Order: sequence, then C-alpha cells, then structure tokens
Amino acid sequence: MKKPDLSVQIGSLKFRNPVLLASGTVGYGNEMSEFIDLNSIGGIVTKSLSLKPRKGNQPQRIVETPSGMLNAIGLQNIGVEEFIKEKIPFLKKFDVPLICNIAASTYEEYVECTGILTKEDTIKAFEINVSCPNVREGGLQFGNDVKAVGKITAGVKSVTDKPVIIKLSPNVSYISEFAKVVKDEGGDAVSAINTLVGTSFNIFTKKPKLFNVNGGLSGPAIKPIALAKVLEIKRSVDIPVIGIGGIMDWKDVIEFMIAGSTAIQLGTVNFIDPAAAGKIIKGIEDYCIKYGVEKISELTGSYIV
Amino acid sequence: MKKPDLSVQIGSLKFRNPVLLASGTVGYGNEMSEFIDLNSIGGIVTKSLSLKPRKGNQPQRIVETPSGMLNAIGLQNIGVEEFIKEKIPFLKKFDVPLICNIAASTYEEYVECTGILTKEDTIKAFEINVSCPNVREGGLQFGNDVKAVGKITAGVKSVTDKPVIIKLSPNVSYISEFAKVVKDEGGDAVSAINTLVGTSFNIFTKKPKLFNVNGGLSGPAIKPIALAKVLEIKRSVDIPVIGIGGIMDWKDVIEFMIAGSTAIQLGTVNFIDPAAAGKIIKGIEDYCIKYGVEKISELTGSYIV
Amino acid sequence: MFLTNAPVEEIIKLDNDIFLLKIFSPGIASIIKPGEFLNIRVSQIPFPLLRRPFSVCDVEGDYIFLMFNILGEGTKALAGKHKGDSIDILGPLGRGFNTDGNYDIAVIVAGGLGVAPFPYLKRIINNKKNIHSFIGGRTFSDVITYGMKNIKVSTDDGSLGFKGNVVELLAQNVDIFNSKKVKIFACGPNAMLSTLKEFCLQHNLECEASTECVMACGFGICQGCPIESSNNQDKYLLVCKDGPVFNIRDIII
Amino acid sequence: MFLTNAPVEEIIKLDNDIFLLKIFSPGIASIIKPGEFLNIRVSQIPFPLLRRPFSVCDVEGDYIFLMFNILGEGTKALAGKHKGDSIDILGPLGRGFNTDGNYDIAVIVAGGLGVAPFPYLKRIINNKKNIHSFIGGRTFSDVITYGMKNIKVSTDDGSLGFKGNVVELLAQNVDIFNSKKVKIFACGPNAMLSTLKEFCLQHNLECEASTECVMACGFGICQGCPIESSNNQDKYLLVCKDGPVFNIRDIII
Ligand SMILES: Cc1cc2nc3c(=O)[nH]c(=O)nc-3n(C[C@H](O)[C@H](O)[C@H](O)COP(=O)(O)OP(=O)(O)OC[C@H]3O[C@@H](n4cnc5c(N)ncnc54)[C@H](O)[C@@H]3O)c2cc1C
Ligand SMILES: Cc1cc2nc3c(=O)[nH]c(=O)nc-3n(C[C@H](O)[C@H](O)[C@H](O)COP(=O)(O)OP(=O)(O)OC[C@H]3O[C@@H](n4cnc5c(N)ncnc54)[C@H](O)[C@@H]3O)c2cc1C
Ligand SMILES: Cc1cc2nc3c(=O)[nH]c(=O)nc-3n(C[C@H](O)[C@H](O)[C@H](O)COP(=O)(O)O)c2cc1C
Ligand SMILES: Cc1cc2nc3c(=O)[nH]c(=O)nc-3n(C[C@H](O)[C@H](O)[C@H](O)COP(=O)(O)O)c2cc1C
Ligand code: FES
Ligand code: FES
Repeated sequence: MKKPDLSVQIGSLKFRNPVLLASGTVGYGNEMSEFIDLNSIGGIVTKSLSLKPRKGNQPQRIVETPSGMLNAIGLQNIGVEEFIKEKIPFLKKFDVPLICNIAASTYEEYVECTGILTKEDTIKAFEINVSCPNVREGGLQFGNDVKAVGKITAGVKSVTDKPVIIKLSPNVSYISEFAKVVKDEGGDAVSAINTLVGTSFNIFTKKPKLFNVNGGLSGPAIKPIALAKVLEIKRSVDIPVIGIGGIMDWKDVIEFMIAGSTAIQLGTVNFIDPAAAGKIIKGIEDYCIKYGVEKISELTGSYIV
Repeated sequence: MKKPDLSVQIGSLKFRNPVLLASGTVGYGNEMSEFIDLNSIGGIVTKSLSLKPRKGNQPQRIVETPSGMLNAIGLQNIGVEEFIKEKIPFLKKFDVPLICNIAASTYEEYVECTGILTKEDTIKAFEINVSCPNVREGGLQFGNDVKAVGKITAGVKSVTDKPVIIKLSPNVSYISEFAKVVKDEGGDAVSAINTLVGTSFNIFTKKPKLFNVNGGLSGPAIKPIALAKVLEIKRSVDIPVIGIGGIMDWKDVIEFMIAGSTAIQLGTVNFIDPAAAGKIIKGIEDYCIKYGVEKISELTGSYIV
Repeated sequence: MFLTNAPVEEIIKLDNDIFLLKIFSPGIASIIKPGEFLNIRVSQIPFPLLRRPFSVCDVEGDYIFLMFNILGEGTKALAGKHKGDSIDILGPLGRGFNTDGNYDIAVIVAGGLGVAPFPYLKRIINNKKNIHSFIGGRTFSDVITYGMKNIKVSTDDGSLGFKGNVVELLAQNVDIFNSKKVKIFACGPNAMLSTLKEFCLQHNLECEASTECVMACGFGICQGCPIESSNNQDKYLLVCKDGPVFNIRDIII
Repeated sequence: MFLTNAPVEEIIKLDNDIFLLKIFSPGIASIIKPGEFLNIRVSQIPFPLLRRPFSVCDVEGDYIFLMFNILGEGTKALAGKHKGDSIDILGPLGRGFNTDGNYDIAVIVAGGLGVAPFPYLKRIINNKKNIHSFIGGRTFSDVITYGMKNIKVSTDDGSLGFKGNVVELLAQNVDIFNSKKVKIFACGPNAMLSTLKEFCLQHNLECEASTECVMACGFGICQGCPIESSNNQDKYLLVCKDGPVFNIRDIII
C-alpha cells in the first residue's frame, strides 16, 4: 500500500497537500501552532493585510446563524509594516508556504502592498481579497466589477513574480466571468468563495445584531453554494480553483476536489476545532488509499455528469 | 388588551395577516388543509404553473444540507388547464387569497398564462417566478437579466388588473436593480428570495447527488442572506417586499418584517412542520400584544440603524 | 393522518447498529396498515433539517414499532432517544400492502433492512395464509430476521445461507409457486427490486413492492419523490403518496 | 492550552434554569485560574455551530465546575448532557483575576450569573483576605449565591435584599473601604460594569472586571471579540486573549 501523493501545484508553487488555512481564520499562525504541526499542512493564508493598520469595526462582530456564522470584523489588521517586523520572524521558522492575503481600498494600494511584501522570501504567493463584504470602501465594489478585478490582477502581477491568486466574491451573478478575467490578465488561480452577504436583527431592540449591519456568512450553511460556484468556474474557465466554504471534514474536501478544486481552504472550522486540519489531512490520505487514488490531483474536477 | 391588527396590504389586495405559504411548498392547498385552517392564513401561493404540464426532473430531486435543503424539482406541474379544472374548485371553498405563481420559458408564455388565469375569480394575484434555478431553459436567465424582468413585468401587467408580484432571484449582484425595474414597469410588489444555486456530490460515485446537478438551496441556512436581500431592496426602492427564506418560527417573521418585509412566505418549514403556519400566526399576535404593536404593518422596515 | 408528539416507550438494540423503537401512539396504531410509514422529526433543531421516513415494523395494542439502522445524522439522533422523550411523528402516510385477495401463499422477499415492514405484515396475514420468507444481505450481519419465521437466507458473500442474491435464492425455491396461487411482498434496495421485477414477469407472479426514495415532506406537497410509471410516461408517480408500495408492474425501477 | 474530550461527571440543577456542570479534566484543573474560561463545543453537529465560553466556577481536585443558565440552543444542549457523555473543551483560555497583591479586603461584585467565576476565586483567596460579596439581580430568582459567603444582596424590584442595583448597594456599604486597602473583583452585564467603573474612579478603588462578548474562536484568531482600550484608541483589545478580566481602568465600557 503505497502512500498516495497528496501534493498539488498552483502556478510555480507546490503544496505538500491541498489543505490550506483560510485568511482571517488562522491569525498569523502562532495561536494555531499549538494545535497543529504547521509543517504538515498545505499552506497558510494570512489575515487580510492593508498598507496601514486597520482598527476594524465596532462590536458586535460575530453572529451565529443556523449552521453558519456572520462576521463583520472589518479587516482589522496590523498593516504591512508591523506584519513584516512582528509576524514574519515567527513564520520563517516553519517549512510551510505562506500566502499573503491583501485587502485594499484602491488599485494603487493593492499594487503597493504587493510590491513591498514580494521582497520577503518567506512569502510564497499572494491572495488578493477583492471581495470582502465588511468594509464600506473597497472590498465588495471591486469584487462586483469585472473590469476592476482584471485591472487589479494585471497590476499585482506586474510587481511580483510569485503566484497571484484572486479571491472571488460569491455575491455576483456569474462568478465565472470574474475567473475568466483573472485568467486573461495573467492571474495564477482563483479562490472561491469569500463569504456571502447576510444580516440579522434583534427583534426586541430592532437593531441589527452586527454594528456594521451586514456581515459575511461562512460555515457549513454555505457549502452547497460554494460547491456550485467552484463547479461553475471549472466548467467554463481553465484556471486552478482553490475551493472554500463550509468545509468541516475530509469528506467535504473530497467533494470540493471532485467539483473542480485544485486545493481547498479551511475557514470557520478552525474556530470550532483548531485541530481539524490534521484530522482532515489524515482523512483524505485514508480515502486515497482505500479508493486507489495515487495522486490526489487526479480528483480535481473528476465529477461524472 | 385589544387584538392587534395583523392585516397587511399589497397593491389592492388585503391579507388577513402577513403569513403566506410559498410556491412549491404547499402543493395546491389540499394536503395542507389537513393541518391548518386555510381560512386563518394570509394567503396561498400555488406551485409554479406553466402553460402545458411539465414532468419535472428525474430523481434524485432532494438533498439535505446543513440546516438547509437543495431541490431540483424542475417545475413539475399540472399545467394551467388542469389547474383550472381540478384545483380551483377545491380552493374556491376557502376564504383565503389565492396567488397564482407562474413560470414560463418565454415572455409570450408568461403573458399568455396570466391572460388565461386572470379570468378566474378565485385567483386574487399573480406571483411571477423569473428565478427558478432548476430548469435549463427559462427561469434563471430571465431572473439574471434586468431588461427581461422589466419586459415580463410590463407584459403581465398589461393583461391583468390583479396585483402582480415578481419573485426575484438572489443569484445576482444587486437584487435592488431588479426591484427597481419591477417598480418602474408597474409591478405591485417583489418576493425575495427564491432559492440560491447550490450543488452536492457523492464522493464515492463522483456523481452529483441531484440528477439536474444544480439545485436550489432553501431553509434556515439561507435566512441571513434572504434578510440582507430584503434590506437591500428596502433601502433603495419603494416597493412592497414579500420576505422569504428560512423562516421557521414567529421570531423569524418579526425579523423579516423589521428588515423591510410587508408580508412573508413560509417554504421549507411546511415540510418539517405542516402545522407551522398556525403556530407562527399565534406567535406574532402574542408578540404584538406583548410589545404594544397595534398594527403589524408598523413593523415593516422598522429597523433602527 | 396524525401530526403528534408520541412518547418513546423503549429503544431496543437488536444488533450492532440496528434498533427497534417502541412508541406510544394509540391513534396511529389503530389505523396504520403494513407498508405504510411515518415521517419523523428526529429533533427540534434544524440539523438534521428534514423528517425521516420509516415503515411501520409492527403494532402491538397502542404501541408502534419501527426498525432502523444507523446510517447518518437522522438515525444517529433517533438512536439517542430515551424512554420518556417524545418524538414528533406524522402518519400514517402512503399506501401500504394489500394483504387481502385471492392467494394461498404469501412470499416475503426482503433485502437488508427491507425486512422492516414485514413483522407487521406477518401479524396481519396471521394464519390466514401460508408465509414463506426470503431474506438477503451482502453479508451475515446484514441479515435481520427479527419477527419473521419460515425463513430462507442468502448472502452475497456466502457467509450465511445461500451464496448469491435473494432473487436467485427465490428462483431456487420456485417449486413453492407451482401448485398454489402466490403473492410476493417485497422490500429492499432498488437493484433487488429491479431483478425481482424481471423474475415476476418471467414467472407471471403477482408482486407488491415497497420502494425507497429521498423524501422531504412525505405527504405529497414537495414533489421530491418521483418514480417512473409504467403506464404513463408523461407523469411521475410519487413514492410518498402513490406508494411506497406499488404493484411491481406499475413502476419502472 | 488543552483541546480535549472530558467526561461529564455530574450535572446539578441549582435552580429553575441554572446548572452546575462537573467535568473530569485533571490537566486543566491543575493549571486553570479564577476568571479564566473554557470554550466548549456543546455538540458534534453544526447546530449550534460555535463553541460556547464559560468561566471556571470552581475546581475540586481533578474536577472542574461550570455554572450556567439556559439561554439558547447552546446552553440547552449542555443541560441535556448525562453522566458519562464526553464534551469537547478548549482551555484554559484568557487572562483571569490577579488574586495576589497588596490588599486586605476582597470585594466581590456580581450581577446575575456574573457570580459564576467567584466560588473558585473565593477558594483561591481562602482565608488570606477578608471577602465581602455583593450580588445583584433584576429579581429574586436572578440572585445566585451558590458557593459564596458573607453576602449582601440587591434586586432591581426589591423582591430580595436591597432595592436597587448592586453598585448602589456597594455605595451604601462604602464604610468597609474606609480603613483598609480593598480590591474589587467584578463580573456582570456591561451596564453594571460601566456604573461600577464610575464608582471606582470616584472612590479611587482598584478593580478587576470580567467582561463578556460574543466569541467565535476564544483564543485570538478570529478578531471577533474587540473591546475598546482606554490607553490606545487605534487598536482594540481582545476579550478572549487580553481579557476577559481587565483592570476596569483599561477598558471603555
Ligand atoms: C417509505 C420509506 C420507508 C423507510 N423505512 C425504513 C425503515 O423502516 N427502517 C430504516 O432503517 N430505514 C427506512 N427507510 C430509509 C430511511 O428513511 C433512511 O435510512 C433514513 O432517512 C436515513 O437517515 P439518516 O439521517 O440516518 O441518513 P442520511 O444522512 O440522510 O443518509 C445516510 C446515507 O444513506 C442514504 N440514504 C438516506 N436516505 C435514503 C433513502 N430513503 N433511501 C436510500 N438511501 C438513503 C444517503 O444517501 C446517505 O448515503 C425508509 C425510507 C422510505 C422512503
Ligand atoms: C468569557 C466568558 C465567560 C462566560 N462565562 C459564563 C458562565 O460562567 N456561565 C454562563 O452561564 N454564561 C457565561 N458566559 C456567557 C455564555 O457564553 C453564553 O450565555 C452562552 O454562550 C449562550 O449560549 P446559548 O447558545 O445558550 O445562547 P444563544 O442562543 O447564543 O444566545 C441566547 C441569548 O443570549 C445572548 N448571548 C449569547 N452569548 C452572549 C454573551 N457572551 N454575552 C451576552 N449575551 C449573550 C444572545 O444575544 C441571545 O439573546 C460567558 C461568556 C464569556 C464571553
Ligand atoms: C471571522 C472571519 C474573518 C475572515 N477574514 C477574512 C479576511 O480577512 N480576508 C479574506 O479574504 N477572507 C476572510 N474571511 C473569509 C474566509 O477566508 C473564507 O473565505 C470564508 O469564511 C468561507 O469559508 P468557511 O465557510 O470555511 O469559513 C474571514 C472569515 C471569517 C469567518
Ligand atoms: C421543494 C421546493 C419547491 C419549490 N418550488 C417552487 C416553485 O415552483 N416556484 C417558486 O417560485 N418557488 C419554488 N420554491 C421556492 C420557495 O417558494 C421559496 O422561495 C424558497 O424555498 C425559500 O424559502 P424557504 O427557505 O422558506 O424554503 C420551491 C422550494 C422548494 C423547497
Ligand atoms: S416526499 Fe414530498 S411529495 Fe413525496
Ligand atoms: S473570540 Fe476569536 S479572537 Fe477573541
């Protein structure tokens, strides 16, 4: 019984296995390292970074919903400078691809952030967040504008040789149009999906539960939607897709790969079981052994219709 | 302690209370009449009718998901003619507004169906389904095309004096653009939302669980999304909204009304508790009494931000 | 039709993952027929969201028995019930077996947990007819014989009884059909029913089969449970309303 | 920090909706401090989805006690546990109370279920200091005194003890602060903590308060639990990591 080959490739970057940790759900890695061996996972995506530190939204920032949660963190982050100074040294110690997620309010800021961060050897790729529903400026507007996404892709590619992944919004009519422009402008992959816009009200005070009113829905509730988005992209654009949305266990990972994902990210599940990544990697390995999958990359888009 | 006034108004039509039963989740009323007094509810929306009977999709048509379900019924229905002959006589016996939901593959079919059905006195309003994700032709394409929705609204309005409600798709970038065109073309209200596109795969056979591959996601999982869509419409277009999506109890109804709904529809919950409508009407009445709401219509859009 | 909260009287573990649930429900017990089913809300929270259908397995006075095995979240939740818990049941639903009529021998053919509706069928037929039971499974642990008698058993792997499928076993015992008029009552996976249908057509045997299908409502409003009709290609039958028991000739499986 | 499945030893009903949960967890019991908390996964299904935070209420040998009241689905599920069930706990989390230091009298101020962390605090302070407890609630049934002693009680409606809020009650007893050095340990709703902060500033009293906040992760990765800092307006503190216990001067409530 040979060990299956779990490695997957995105652009020039090879991952040990397809299990990455999603932006905003792993901090900058240090807390998670208490629960999982960072050297055993596919990769880590940082919390979205912006040029300057952001304070984020006022509380309440989190609302639980049926099999899901809304968050409106508002891209709280320490900014590029402090990230390089304070977080990179810790992350350097590990042999795990570090993907830097960038959020910005303007085209120029995306390009500038990438330009600064690409000098850091520890950073192996970029994930560009054009789809955060929780900040007023930036975020969602870009994510809903095909031209803007194309321009950002081209701009970021022009300042780095490292793989560029564009993280797409599900809050659009046709996500595949966005994947297409990313491909056309030289992007290496797309991540799908970011959270879905949602809200919730307190029926006694009549106030929105989230200070920001709207938040982003994540967790198992959105899994069927995320799978349909991955499938939509896979069926019409030839670009690697990183599947994200509601993954809780190894079965979900296999399902996302069958639907067309090259790799996947774990988000909300990290809050519920910070040791999930380890169990999931074990689970997909066992599946491959049991069903004779020699290379896990064979599963990508292997659906039979 | 006076009884609160639960009545709500949409166009020229007055409803006893805001609790309607959603298309596709009540059949044509006869089965449900075993569990609830049809005369006590706000209204009934029929399963989508098309000009000719439709056989619908091959099984499997239903998949359960976390706090939700996917359906791909494929608009199975008995057609306009048989509906008039077989179902209207039963529905005539009740004093409950009957709203006829129409689904079609062409603009002409929408208009023709409405033209035929409007002659039936028992039918008090129309709900035009431009947003069903489960049929290949028709449905989703219209729902994603602002111009088509405008044209259908105008066409249907031109053949009936009864209120016309357009049921909108959530699978778009900006649902409020659709609500706006409905208003501009003389539509009386919008229903929001229909189901979200989703899918699911069997990881052992690699086949989609639904024969149709994609299905429509409904149930509590989508409630936060539905609320955000209602709010989006309410904030930018002055048209009555019928809120739909994941309502399970009276608290959810109040939440939808606060977010901007004039009335609401119960969908998936009818499968889980066919007696739900009765309990929910009682629940909202008690809420109104307890919190001094004299007219429930005061709640519509009463959010405080 | 009743929609009611019924108290759990007992939950009996028959085998590893197989349970009998005994519930108190005089209303339903007094009218339900073999082959009819209940749709059960296993918990008040929306996970799992949908009700789960289970055939009536047996009736004793005011009590109903259901037989089930743990497959997923729904049956897991059900197996976690305790005496005194109440469960939300909807039923009786669907069309059951027609046990009356002009036959001398009742032949029961069950695959795996397809045996569930037959203890009650057997009780209703009682001594009015001769009963032969054929029960198949993939392996010995799939063969459940609770409440049955006069049994022949098959397993795909030969670990118990005849090695082969249950229709092959039936074919081997075709002599019981020779002299007398028989009626077959069947329940099991679609693959088994499909083979059985061929067998029945060949030997011109009467057969009623209980079919399975993923369901949402269970009472005819969702259109989620279609089954192809042999008689009308323009329209599906509904497993929950027109079935789950059909004359095997009337459906395409 | 431990992430572990701990067996439930006992679940004790203190009052109508108030429970004590006793769990076996030697690892956590040996290191947890008063005011620190556990984040509990109340069930393995995704409803409710998120863990629920609970302060350590007391520790006895290898056992941890939590005190909770039934509010929603999470606490309902927790109250439904039986001896022998195991629950998935993460902890100890956060920063607790600093019971050392230079004070003679420990003054405990608790609103409603804010009393939860104090039986353990009391046990740790033991007889090293004098302890005065002030416990408030809206009405008599909100006043929980389990594990406490030397108590004064207030209720908003006057149904038990002093009529008014617990800070007013404290003000009435301000004489205990006169001669000796006191430290206040507080836990309760934000409105109470906010009034208490004013009182402490006025009287120049040292006070540590345990704050509450909706949480997702409980260990610093989601940024879901911000609280405004008095010292740095550019950056929030995190209730789960920098708190839940803060010097009341350091936070804006
Ligand atoms: C009319 C009718 C009568 C039934 N009677 C019984 C009975 O007496 N005893 C009994 O144990 N079961 C019976 N079933 C099947 C039973 O409803 C399912 O086993 C149950 O719903 C599974 O629920 P779950 O949540 O445990 O599994 P799920 O998590 O829903 O499913 C687990 C696995 O089982 C498969 N599955 C689920 N439901 C069905 C189904 N209806 N048919 C085939 N495969 C399915 C799923 O695809 C999945 O692979 C009956 C079904 C019908 C339609
Ligand atoms: C550090 C910390 C320690 C805690 N210690 C205890 C404790 O020892 N004993 C105890 O009973 N509770 C404690 N709580 C609160 C406890 O976590 C919540 O009561 C619990 O999560 C409610 O879960 P639920 O699913 O039952 O209710 P939900 O369905 O989540 O909520 C029901 C209602 O309670 C409100 N609510 C939920 N969580 C909170 C919260 N954190 N703060 C204020 N209101 C809330 C909701 O808005 C809602 O109105 C603590 C909270 C924190 C942050
Ligand atoms: C609390 C929280 C914070 C998040 N922050 C970010 C972020 O900063 N940048 C980003 O691109 N995505 C962010 N996300 C989105 C996740 O990376 C992921 O796309 C989404 O949660 C869906 O996956 P899930 O269902 O597995 O959580 C955040 C999600 C959550 C729940
Ligand atoms: C099984 C099923 C069938 C449906 N059929 C229709 C339909 O024929 N026409 C229509 O407009 N909506 C149909 N819907 C959508 C519902 O009317 C409703 O918009 C949706 O389910 C969201 O509400 P819910 O979450 O309360 O179910 C159907 C939904 C379900 C679950
Ligand atoms: S299960 Fe709903 S119609 Fe049969
Ligand atoms: S609860 Fe996640 S950071 Fe505090």
